[in-house]
Amino acid sequence: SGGERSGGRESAFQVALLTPGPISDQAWNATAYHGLERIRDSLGASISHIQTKTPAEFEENFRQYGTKGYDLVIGHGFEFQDAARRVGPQFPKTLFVTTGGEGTGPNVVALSFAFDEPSYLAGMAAAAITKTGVIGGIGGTELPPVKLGFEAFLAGARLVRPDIRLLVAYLGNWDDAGAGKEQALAQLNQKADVIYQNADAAGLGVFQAVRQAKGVWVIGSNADQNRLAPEVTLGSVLIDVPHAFLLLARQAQLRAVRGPTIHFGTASDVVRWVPNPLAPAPPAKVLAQMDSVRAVFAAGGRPVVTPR
Amino acid sequence: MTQRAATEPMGADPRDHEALALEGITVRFGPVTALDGAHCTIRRGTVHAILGENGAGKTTLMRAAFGWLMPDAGTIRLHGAPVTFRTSAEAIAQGIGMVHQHFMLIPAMTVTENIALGGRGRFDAGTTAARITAVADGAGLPVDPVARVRDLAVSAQQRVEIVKALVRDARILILDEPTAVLTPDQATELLRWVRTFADAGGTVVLITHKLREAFAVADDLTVLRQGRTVLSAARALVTEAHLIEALTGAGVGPGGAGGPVPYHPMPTARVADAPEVDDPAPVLRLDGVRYVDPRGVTRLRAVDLAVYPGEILGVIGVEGSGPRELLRILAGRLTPTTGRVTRPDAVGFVPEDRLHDAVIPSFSLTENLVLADGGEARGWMDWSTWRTITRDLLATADVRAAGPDVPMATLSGGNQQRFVVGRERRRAAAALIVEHPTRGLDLTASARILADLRALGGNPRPAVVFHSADLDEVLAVATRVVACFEGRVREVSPPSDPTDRTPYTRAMTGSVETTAVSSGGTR
Amino acid sequence: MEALLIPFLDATIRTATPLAYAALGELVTERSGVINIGMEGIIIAGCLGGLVAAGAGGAAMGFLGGALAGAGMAAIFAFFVLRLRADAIITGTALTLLGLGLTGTLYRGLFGLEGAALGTPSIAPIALPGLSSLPLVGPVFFTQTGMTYLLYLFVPALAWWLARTQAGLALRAVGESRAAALAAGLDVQRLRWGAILFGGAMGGLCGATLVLAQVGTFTEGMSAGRGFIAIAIVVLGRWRTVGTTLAALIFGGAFALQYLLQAAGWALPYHLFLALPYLLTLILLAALRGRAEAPAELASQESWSRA
Amino acid sequence: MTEALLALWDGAFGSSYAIWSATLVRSAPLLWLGLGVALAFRAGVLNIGAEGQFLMGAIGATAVAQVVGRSVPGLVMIPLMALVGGVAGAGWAGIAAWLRQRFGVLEVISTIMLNFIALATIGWMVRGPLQEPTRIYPQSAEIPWSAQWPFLIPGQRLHLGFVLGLLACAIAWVVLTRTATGFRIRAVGASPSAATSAGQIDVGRTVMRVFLVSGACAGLAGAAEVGGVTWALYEGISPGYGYTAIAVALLARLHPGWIVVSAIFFGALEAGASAMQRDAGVPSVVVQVIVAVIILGVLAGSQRRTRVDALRVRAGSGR
Ligand SMILES: Nc1ncnc2c1ncn2[C@@H]1O[C@H](COP(=O)(O)OP(=O)(O)OP(=O)(O)O)[C@@H](O)[C@H]1O
Ligand SMILES: Nc1ncnc2c1ncn2[C@@H]1O[C@H](COP(=O)(O)OP(=O)(O)OP(=O)(O)O)[C@@H](O)[C@H]1O
Ligand SMILES: [Mg+2]
Ligand SMILES: [Mg+2]
Repeated sequence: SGGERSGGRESAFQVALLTPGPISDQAWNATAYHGLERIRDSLGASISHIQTKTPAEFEENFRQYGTKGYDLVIGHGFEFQDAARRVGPQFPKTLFVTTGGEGTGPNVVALSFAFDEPSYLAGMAAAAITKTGVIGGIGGTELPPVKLGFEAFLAGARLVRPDIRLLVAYLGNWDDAGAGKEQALAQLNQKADVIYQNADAAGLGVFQAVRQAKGVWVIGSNADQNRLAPEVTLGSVLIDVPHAFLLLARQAQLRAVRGPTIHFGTASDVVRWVPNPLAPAPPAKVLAQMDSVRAVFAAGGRPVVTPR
Repeated sequence: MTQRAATEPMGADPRDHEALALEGITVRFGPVTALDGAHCTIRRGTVHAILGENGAGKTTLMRAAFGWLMPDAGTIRLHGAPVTFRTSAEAIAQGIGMVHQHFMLIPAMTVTENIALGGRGRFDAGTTAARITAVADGAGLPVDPVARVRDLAVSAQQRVEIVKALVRDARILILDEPTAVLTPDQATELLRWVRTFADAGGTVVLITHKLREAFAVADDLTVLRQGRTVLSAARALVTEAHLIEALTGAGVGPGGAGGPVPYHPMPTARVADAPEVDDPAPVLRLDGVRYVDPRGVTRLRAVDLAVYPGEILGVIGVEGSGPRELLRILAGRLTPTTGRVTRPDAVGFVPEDRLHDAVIPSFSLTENLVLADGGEARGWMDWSTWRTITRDLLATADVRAAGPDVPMATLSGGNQQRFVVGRERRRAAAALIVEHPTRGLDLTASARILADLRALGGNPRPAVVFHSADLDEVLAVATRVVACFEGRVREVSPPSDPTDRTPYTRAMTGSVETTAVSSGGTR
Repeated sequence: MEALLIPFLDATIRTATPLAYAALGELVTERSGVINIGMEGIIIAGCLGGLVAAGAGGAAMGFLGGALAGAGMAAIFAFFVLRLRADAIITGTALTLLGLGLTGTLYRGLFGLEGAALGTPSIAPIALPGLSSLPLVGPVFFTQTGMTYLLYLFVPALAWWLARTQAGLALRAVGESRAAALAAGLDVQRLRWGAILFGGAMGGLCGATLVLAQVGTFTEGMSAGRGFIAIAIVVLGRWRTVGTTLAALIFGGAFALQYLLQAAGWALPYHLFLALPYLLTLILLAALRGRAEAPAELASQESWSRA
Repeated sequence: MTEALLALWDGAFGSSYAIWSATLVRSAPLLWLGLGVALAFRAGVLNIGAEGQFLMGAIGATAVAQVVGRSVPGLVMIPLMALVGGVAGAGWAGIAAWLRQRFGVLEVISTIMLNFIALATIGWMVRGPLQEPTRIYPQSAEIPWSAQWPFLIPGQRLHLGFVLGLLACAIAWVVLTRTATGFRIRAVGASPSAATSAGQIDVGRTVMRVFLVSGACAGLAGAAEVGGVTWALYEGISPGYGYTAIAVALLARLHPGWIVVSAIFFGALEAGASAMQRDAGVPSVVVQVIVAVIILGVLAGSQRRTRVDALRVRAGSGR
């Protein structure tokens, strides 16, 4: 079973992770936990993980970790930012990091993932393969990165195919795989033939719906989900959280983290569009277009997104 | 014990005749010993009456015979052979049926479903209903198999209970206080049926508080007191005096061994002794009152009635003919559909279902006293004052209880009833409405309650209106009697012969000319 | 029109199927006079039981495993409520917690953090020959999975059993009056044990259906409130077999409508759609009027009105 | 296992921080909610909707703090938040009360439905009317300083809401045992028929009022959580406090005094559950199992009362 503390003596580098959901979701929470494990394995850190539900718990646990002298405490999601902002100043020796949100001080830092960049590329790939001109997006709840991802997805798709239509739906939770599947079926029935899912565990239902239909595709998110259903997955909008966490932890060990926000964009290779090699590649023209867009992102350009 | 000599009923070898024999039965409920080696032998083809005060253990003894509970000690023989019933299903299978004091029917279900309960395999409502009708008609106990129990009158429910036992081929029938809820006519009819059943070879155990019934129908009698058998004998060998002594553990009347309240033989027709009244203004008055119940049935039609201070108005009438609604309108518990009611602000009311409607069993006596002021009370409760008032009430109403703080549930039925009557009297000095004052109470307790009602005093004396299914009781207490029939209320003129009841029974069945009760009142 | 209607009705039946299993199980439990609010924990146990057993012995085995897992959870409930006479509501609350925790623990233990693949053995819809080609009803009612068809048989069977067998009558009687049932010689404890275990098995089947006939995988907490909805369905269905089935369909329909409206791209806050099934239920309850007749023993549960 | 249980104890009572900032902070909403549930159950109202009423109270309190918070001092602001939170909770309960009175809808089911609707409502609020000004995050802006409820002990997170909760339990106890109103509530709950017939109490009106008060308690819990703990409205503000509250009330046998004990017990359990994950490395799912087993254990232990009737009157084979 998962998360025993390990990696040596009390003086060791201590890292804690707070996730908002179960680490078995094969997406957002799972990838963070892998990041934590990688910090342990690569740096010999002593680790602790806790699954938390409410803002009150966020704050309480930040304090607890601060009191215990943890070096690095990561809240995985923008929702931890208020707690970090409040607790940070009281524990200057502890580095509080939230993935998403905004950093506010020397030891209250936000990691910002340019989730929109690979989402934009995913939209281009989707537009290249869609026959109906309708694509879908299914989210758990409407959170900023999820919403931003869908907006970029649409913008990217429009670049390739201006008349494309995006259907967006939210499930209201991140666990109900049954709802995920039904929502996907409803979108498929509305002629969507590529669905971009960002619903963590519930998103597995979206994969199932797509597997059972013919000639339709799914796009994974957060983790590399290509291997979940290789025959129907177009690719994954990946955040290489383990990689980002390791980079962060190395800097933290050196006390070299520079806030308030650390940006991970295409250039860092932490966020990337991972096409599924088993899926048909887009036409050469689109591929070339995608390459040039990626180059723009790598050079610091940002996708142009008009909020829906 | 005193009557041990007369214990064994007649017969050479009793075992030849015995249907059910209970010996040395002991049942304990935690610290309470409900039965302490009780015994009785019920002969085949007889009616066997079981008597005893409230809490004497009658019901418990018969529940042991029915397999509802297993005695801590003692043996049960059925037709001479020892048996052990672990569930009532086993007793039922052996031909024992029991009609419980509180009916064990499911109100939401139909008669057929209730009767079929406990069988095996398929349940075919049609076939079962046919069988029920056959058994019921054969036994002369008509029931409607498709009716829902909650829509049935109490007497009909009782028939259902009996038919339920008969359908399962019960040859030994235990009836726990079956007449308590019946009108005199219904009771007579039931007892007649019981006799026929026994004459045809059936066996009946009849638990009752009414000596007259026991003497009228039983072949043998058993009396329990505090969990022991104090008398078990053939009726022929027992006198009323014997019986009363066995019941109360005291002699009859003031010369007895000091029983709390002497037994008052009934009836003592007092209808003629109307009170002396100076104040002619009625306390309660109905003018042209009509009442249609929520189902649309007209329960009362054009009733005019006046009740004066100091009088005790007895209301007779079979269930459904209007007495219940009449009393509840007088008590302000029902609002008439049309007509005018004149009554004082506060009217005392003792409903028939005490434990459900008058008291809260889990609350203390003090709280139950305060309950009567519940609707109006405001602000802080001064419990110590209320406790004092309760203590006073316990004294004046002669309620035997450990103190004002004990839960109502720990009081005996008679004491609960005296408490309620006392409480309602305290609340409303001018008028008191009482439904079935002695229902479920034993001989002594009934006598005390009736004595209390008769003795109600005060200045001005209150007007009392009460309804009872027991005509004897009404005649013993009332100063004036009105009869309800089909929603009309008539005064019954007392007959010249005080022991003649025909005018009353006729009035209840609508078969005689009675004088209309005008609001002026024939007094 | 038909292009919208058929998929909508199809989704309605599909969504209602697992709900109906859980609700009918809860119905039988409640008709015996006990309320089991731990249905949520039972369903999730059924989900995992179904997954594990199907992995070992195929889909059919999976349903058996789900039912057994549900019945096992229900046995814990029955032991506490019937044997120890513990409060049914607190026990139910604890059961939900236990189910969610236990399944998560076992799942991670058995499958690791990578989880079960999507390739769980599962059953596909079967078009019933002949019937499925009927217009409208064919594609809606007769191209479902075996679990839905089983329900078509089960609902009348349960209704018949409750109304036309002595055992069904006994069960209803126990729920109406424990005392009357005792007087009729019924074994109240055994009947309630039976009803609770049966309810558990049905809840387990709900979970197994979710996993094996619908989603094809397991996720922690995938019961997602269906246990509570099942309890609401029983009330909406007025404690009757057919009523409960219809109520399950109403909920299924409300959820399907919610999916449809979002997919159709209505520009309203999506929370409105999420609230829709519950709003609809409230309105229906008010429109149907009259207090539903709960089994009388439910109301006399010590915990509900103890003073 | 021992390590896990030690962590549970330490996390709940092991340090002053554990007691004042973890256990009691979680007990504060449970006090209010448990009391609300207990009052309702006492009057025979099966209010399962504390969760929804809590959320509505939190919404109401946040709204009023955002609207007038900047122009009003704390002395006015805090009572105002409590008031608005209470009214919002009562209003949400009032819907169920109205449905019961007017249409005979069982409150058991309507309150469950209203919980789900409240959840959707708060989700919409934090993305709509009450969203923070940048309109990025699904949460409200932090409430102004004057609306933040004072901490009771320097350096600890225990806030005013807890003491008010204790006070409320004490008041409820006094009302129930010493006043006519309390007596009426108990009478109505213990026996509606006797209350009507003997007491001539207007049962419908009493039930209605208690339902509203129960909702107000839950709403106040929501206001206290926003004012004392989170200082902003979040979608996930409640981990299901309203459902835990039912267990709190029942374990306390609906007695206001025991609710204090029972609320602290459940607060400690949740605080300890966090600690088991954090300090003993026990996965959250295992923690859930342990908590469930503890509740069942307490339940089994507390049921050993004399059961004369149960033991004697045979329930068929049951012995
Ligand atoms: N289930 C029970 N638990 C505890 N005590 C009981 C129980 N049933 C009866 N008792 C007690 O046993 C004694 C005998 O009761 P029982 O009901 O047999 O009396 P009874 O003669 O039938 O009285 P009544 O004339 O009032 O019907 C009483 O003291 C009663 O309180
Ligand atoms: N369920 C009970 N729990 C506790 N005590 C009981 C219970 N039932 C009866 N008692 C007590 O047992 C005693 C015997 O009851 P019983 O019914 O014989 O009273 P009683 O003295 O004959 O009064 P009454 O004349 O009113 O019938 C009473 O004092 C009563 O308080
Ligand atoms: Mg007596
Ligand atoms: Mg009796």
